[in-house]
Amino acid sequence: MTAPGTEVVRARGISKSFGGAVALRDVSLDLIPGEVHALMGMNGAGKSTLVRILSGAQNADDGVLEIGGTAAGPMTARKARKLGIATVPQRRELVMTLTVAENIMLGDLPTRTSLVRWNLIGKLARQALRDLGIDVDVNALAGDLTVAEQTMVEVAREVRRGGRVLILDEPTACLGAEAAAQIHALVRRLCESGVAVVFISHHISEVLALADRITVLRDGRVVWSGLAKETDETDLVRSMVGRDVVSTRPSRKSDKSVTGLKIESLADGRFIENLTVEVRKGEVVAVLGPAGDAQSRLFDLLSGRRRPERGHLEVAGKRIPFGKVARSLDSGLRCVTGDRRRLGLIPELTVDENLMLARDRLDRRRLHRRDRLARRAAPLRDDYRVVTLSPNPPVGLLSGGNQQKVLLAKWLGTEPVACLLEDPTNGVDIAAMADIHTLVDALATNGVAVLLASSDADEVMRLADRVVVVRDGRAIAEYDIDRITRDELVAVALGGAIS
Amino acid sequence: MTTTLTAPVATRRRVLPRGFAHGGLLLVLVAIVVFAGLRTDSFLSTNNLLNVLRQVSVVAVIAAGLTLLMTAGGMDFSMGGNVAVTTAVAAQMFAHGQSIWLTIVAAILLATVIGLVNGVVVTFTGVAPFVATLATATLLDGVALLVINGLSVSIDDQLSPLGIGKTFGLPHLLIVAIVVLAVIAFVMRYTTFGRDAFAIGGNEDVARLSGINVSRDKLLLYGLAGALSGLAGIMLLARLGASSPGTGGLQLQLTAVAAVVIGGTSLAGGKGTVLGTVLGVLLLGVVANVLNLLQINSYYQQISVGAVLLIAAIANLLQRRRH
Amino acid sequence: MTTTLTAPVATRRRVLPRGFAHGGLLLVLVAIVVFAGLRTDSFLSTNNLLNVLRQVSVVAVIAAGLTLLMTAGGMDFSMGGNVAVTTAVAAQMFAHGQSIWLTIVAAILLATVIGLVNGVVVTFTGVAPFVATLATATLLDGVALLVINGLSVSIDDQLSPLGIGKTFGLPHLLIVAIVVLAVIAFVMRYTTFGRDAFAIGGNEDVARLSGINVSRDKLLLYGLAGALSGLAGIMLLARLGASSPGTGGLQLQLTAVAAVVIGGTSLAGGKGTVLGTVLGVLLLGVVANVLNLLQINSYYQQISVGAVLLIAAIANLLQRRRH
Amino acid sequence: SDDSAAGSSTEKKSVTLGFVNGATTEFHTCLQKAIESEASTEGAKVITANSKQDPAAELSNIEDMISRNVSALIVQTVNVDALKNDIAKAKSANIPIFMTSVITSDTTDILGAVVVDLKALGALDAGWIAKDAGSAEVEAGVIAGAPGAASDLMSAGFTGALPANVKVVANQPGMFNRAKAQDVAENMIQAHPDLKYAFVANEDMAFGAYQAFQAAGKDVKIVTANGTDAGLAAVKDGKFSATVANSATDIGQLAVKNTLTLLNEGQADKIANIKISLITKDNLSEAPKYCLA
Ligand SMILES: Nc1ncnc2c1ncn2[C@@H]1O[C@H](COP(=O)(O)OP(=O)(O)OP(=O)(O)O)[C@@H](O)[C@H]1O
Ligand SMILES: Nc1ncnc2c1ncn2[C@@H]1O[C@H](COP(=O)(O)OP(=O)(O)OP(=O)(O)O)[C@@H](O)[C@H]1O
Ligand SMILES: [Mg+2]
Ligand SMILES: [Mg+2]
Repeated sequence: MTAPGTEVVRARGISKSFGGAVALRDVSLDLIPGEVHALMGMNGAGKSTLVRILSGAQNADDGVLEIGGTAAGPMTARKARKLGIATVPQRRELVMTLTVAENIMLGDLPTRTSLVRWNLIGKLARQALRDLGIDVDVNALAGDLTVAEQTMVEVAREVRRGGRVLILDEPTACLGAEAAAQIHALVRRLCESGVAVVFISHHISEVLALADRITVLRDGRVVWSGLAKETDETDLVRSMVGRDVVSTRPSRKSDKSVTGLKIESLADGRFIENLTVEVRKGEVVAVLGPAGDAQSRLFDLLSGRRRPERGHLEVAGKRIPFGKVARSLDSGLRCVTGDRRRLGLIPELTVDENLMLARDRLDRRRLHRRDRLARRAAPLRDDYRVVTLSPNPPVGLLSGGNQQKVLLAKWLGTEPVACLLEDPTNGVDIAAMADIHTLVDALATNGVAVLLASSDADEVMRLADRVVVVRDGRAIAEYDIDRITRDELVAVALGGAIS
Repeated sequence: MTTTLTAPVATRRRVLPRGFAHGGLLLVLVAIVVFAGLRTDSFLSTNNLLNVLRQVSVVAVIAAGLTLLMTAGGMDFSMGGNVAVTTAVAAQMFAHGQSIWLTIVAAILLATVIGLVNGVVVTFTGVAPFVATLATATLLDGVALLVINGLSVSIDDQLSPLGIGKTFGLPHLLIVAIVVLAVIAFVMRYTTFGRDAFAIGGNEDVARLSGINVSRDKLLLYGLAGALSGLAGIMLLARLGASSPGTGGLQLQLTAVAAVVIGGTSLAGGKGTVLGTVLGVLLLGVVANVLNLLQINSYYQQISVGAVLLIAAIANLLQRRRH
Repeated sequence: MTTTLTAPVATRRRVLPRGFAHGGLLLVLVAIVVFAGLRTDSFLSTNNLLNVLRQVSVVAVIAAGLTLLMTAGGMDFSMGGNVAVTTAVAAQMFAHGQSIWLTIVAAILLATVIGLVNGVVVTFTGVAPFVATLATATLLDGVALLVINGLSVSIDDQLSPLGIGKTFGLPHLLIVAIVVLAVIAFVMRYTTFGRDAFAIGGNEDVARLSGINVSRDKLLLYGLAGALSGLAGIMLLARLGASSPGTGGLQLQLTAVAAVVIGGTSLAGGKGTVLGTVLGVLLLGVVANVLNLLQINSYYQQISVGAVLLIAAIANLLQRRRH
Repeated sequence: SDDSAAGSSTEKKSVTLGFVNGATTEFHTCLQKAIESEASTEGAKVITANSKQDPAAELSNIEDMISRNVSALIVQTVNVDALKNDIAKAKSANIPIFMTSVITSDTTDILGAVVVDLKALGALDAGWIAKDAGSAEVEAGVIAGAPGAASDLMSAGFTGALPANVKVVANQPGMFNRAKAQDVAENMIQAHPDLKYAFVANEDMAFGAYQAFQAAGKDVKIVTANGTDAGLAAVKDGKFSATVANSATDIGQLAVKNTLTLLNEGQADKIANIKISLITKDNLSEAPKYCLA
């Protein structure tokens, strides 16, 4: 191992452009064993691109990488792995058709006389998960897990493989408080054992609490780099965004007497047992519970993707049958998924087409004209500040945060009567988060009933009027937001009792 | 194995003029045309070129339907079988003295129904399209033989205006094919239905959740593929003047599939252009023609077709990758 | 079009005994066997059953290789063509007085090289496997014709120990097929290479990032598919005693593909079992045999095969869905 | 069930013949019709199977027939040499094999055969052209079938029998497929606009070729083979100049007759040559029936 204090990775002058558009220019980065090095920056700033270059998933156009004191030359994924660089990319990368156990052991299956040892695979995988305090069935198929569970599995896999550098690209973006806390603890533990950790997150408080060193990127350039203790929230925001960002809770005064969305005795036989929630028009209600509880399963049922065993659904006083997407949409109910890659966007279609995908279908447009489409989509792009390098690329090429903005714009631009928002700011930067919060405020002010299924306590405090606490698939308590503190909220989310 | 949407490719493609995506294919096609033009005078004669175009018309119509269907992530391996059944039924109807229009309408209706049956199976049972339509292809080939009872059924010259007629020097078959290709290209580019096909092929779940009636669209797409098979069947019948064992069927199907995939339409759905398909169809037609004109030994003909297909596929990809 | 793995299905499946995934297929197979046993005495005779098993041996060997390859997200549409070339070359070598062992080794080596060429094209140019191997299939069919010069080339009884020999009452061809199937099943479940194939088929990028040498594995898989085509070619030659136009080729390929996909191996990769393939192969073999024994008119035979395939595919899916 | 009859092949009344057909073209269809009708006239049962041009399927079909214990097998083979194995197999099961159209080089183990001399067939067509062309220097084209023995024999017979003044300028495969043959003819006439004669390996393809030559506005004289009703009508109309009748019906009927006779150890030619004759406008009435209704 490298002696403490000397860099295990030195990157110098890294530049990368995609077809003429520059994603990184002249970036340098040092990783020191035992340190958490946070990368911060707005969506599209180039964080993921930088770590993809470090992990050999992409090649830089220019620059040198020195690993463990020797020049690394052109990197490949295999080489990075050999050199001890483990990466959890931003996009969940599991083999969805294999079990959790096999995914954890992928590329490193234990064998005896070249035969795969199935029992040992299960045991090692279970061990890897247990070490991180994760409760996931190792025999489940990876494709059946929630995004949060997939993240945890992936972290467990990389940690198990070990190495001297661990790169975590937004590991906590869609995790609940409990899971995030597990990740934090893990990062600290690894640091103590001399691993250099790269940590990417848009949560400033999280970064300030965890990181030793911070590098801020803007438009592909390093704009600030230094020790975490030398900076504070305001400075960080300024260097990332170039201005101050304030997001305060406005007082939304609207008539909240009419019921906008009513879920009654909902049960899906697995995760949800007899859930009843009522959201009035102009109200934002958050469903809160430990990660993996009912809130992450509501999307399937409300959107019509899957039929529950029992229950009623009413939108603005009208009964909506389950399992029928068209009926659900006609009623004005909009469900925004937390899984934008699988259920949200079509990566091959352009940004404009994705933006107008639902809207144009609801308007029953028969013809498709690119110029008009662009004109219709332009206001949405502006409102949601979707940033693209080229005019109208396939949406799959956008940075994660920008994809999320496209997803929200796609649905919230369709005049909802009621909506379900699942982790609406998943992976977006703080400026965009503030924008999105303002947009949700505007929705509520305009009389939309908003059901929020977020795993982020700050977001719940910022947006919700009321919190419904679910445990084991049932609503067990309900609080007005001014009756509960952030800490109590986190305690509830962690599954603890409440005074 | 899974091919990833490699980013740089797609970004550049927008910047380049359209059609450039098929540069490799175009290059191979032009190379063959130049080579043939130099080696034999007859190749570039108007007559011969019109022949080639008429010869590929039937395949073009099938390939057009297949392009749209495959873009939506579907597959119909039974279009050749459908053609066989349609020609057989139409020939028998003519033989039994039915009128031309009744026969044409009935045949295309039948073909549409066959397509819809495929659609129902694929949409409502979830059997993979390739599997379901491979099964119906086998079945339809049998039905076609049964209908003509294993014998040639001639229709005399009842359809010869379509089969050999020309307007302004253009064979009618070619005109039909051009119209079909143009309509499909228009649908794919300028209608919501066409864009829905891309969406469904790109991610069926997202399409459904976005309010696209995926089941209905799929049925329509399979129905359309069926209808176009029917039309192709009538065209083939008009061209041949008879339905005999071996008309249409798997060979025709494979030619159409080859043309479509060479043209860059993805088997996994979400990507496809009529222009690519047209180039694919032309490539296959021109190669067959050139091999005949150059009087190549029949064993080498198959080898040459295979080799050209391979080269075209590789050239098309390498060319795209360079950007 | 993309089908989603809905959660309840998959989680539950783990609980059921393995092999149950193919309940629908098994049901159709058993139904046919029972029906045939009741309708004709000769079906259940040992001789007839051994006949069926010997008849499907060649297809089984090809299907075994294809199962592994398709599980890894690959496709080799040229295995039938490879068989044709192998039988042709081996027959010519016998005709020129080469020794048995030299011939067998040379033929299998040649087939492996052909497979590797497919592998190189697919791995290093990024052409979709179906497209690339469809092209080589056309090419190889031509090469086979060329090698035997369009004539039958007889090998007399040089390979008859393999072709008609038996040990303990079991035909040697069947024994070879069983060994191949068992080895592939074993590889798929108990070796790193086999598990890597699942990973590559499930998500090639992840597999690569996990340190699996994807390119090498793909080459090996295509090479293996080639080698098994070669073996199948030798078996077919032993069985037929001659190589002639039409031996192997597209028909054989389609039968093998049908068997594999009916057996539940996904065209998109990531899923596949040898057990399913075995059931698929048996189903096709039994149906062909039963249709002969029941003296069904040949047109109806094709129709019946298509219908049974369709029913089996649907039954297999419905049965899985119920759980 | 119907198998019990097959079990006792010794009794003359309950003779069951197995017929393994080679493909599903018109020739094969007519052959099968003839065999079925002749057998029913003779009071024998026929069970049939089709190999669809696949040698492996042919072997399977023969194995299936053997396990049904037929009295004799009539085989319209896909692959002559592969039959050696089949014959050996059938022999060990005491089931004699009778062949149609072509034969193995070694005929000791077969019951008998009805064959068509394909070379002579080609030569008959060539003879008509030789006469028609006189001493003029002319060009001829060949549209063959699928690459393989049958097609090669025909075109070799044709080419070999042509006089020196008739030059074969093109020889391309039509795959026994009308659509393909039409394409080939269209292309051929472009490459060789002076083509005077075309030999087309069967009438189905010949119709395709006729369409192609018509469309190109060329008067190419077509000679072909089969003698189907449609073909004879075309000869009458002048679409075809000549055709060689090789009646599928004759082959089928003679095959059944000879099989039954030889089974009962009666007197018949072991290898019977079917009569083939050149049919032109002048002798249309001499053509045998090609296909039973
Ligand atoms: N493969 C690619 N092709 C084209 N452009 C790309 C590609 N990958 C990234 N980009 C562009 O490069 C820029 C940097 O993207 P990157 O993913 O590194 O941002 P990020 O800082 O990780 O953002 P986020 O916080 O949203 O994840 C973005 O504008 C993105 O659209
Ligand atoms: N399947 C998923 N569903 C929902 N959120 C996801 C999923 N996978 C990842 N995320 C989260 O979404 C954000 C961005 O992921 P996504 O895959 O869209 O990023 P990307 O920018 O395209 O990837 P990259 O930056 O590697 O190019 C991250 O915060 C990540 O945690
Ligand atoms: Mg990122
Ligand atoms: Mg990103």
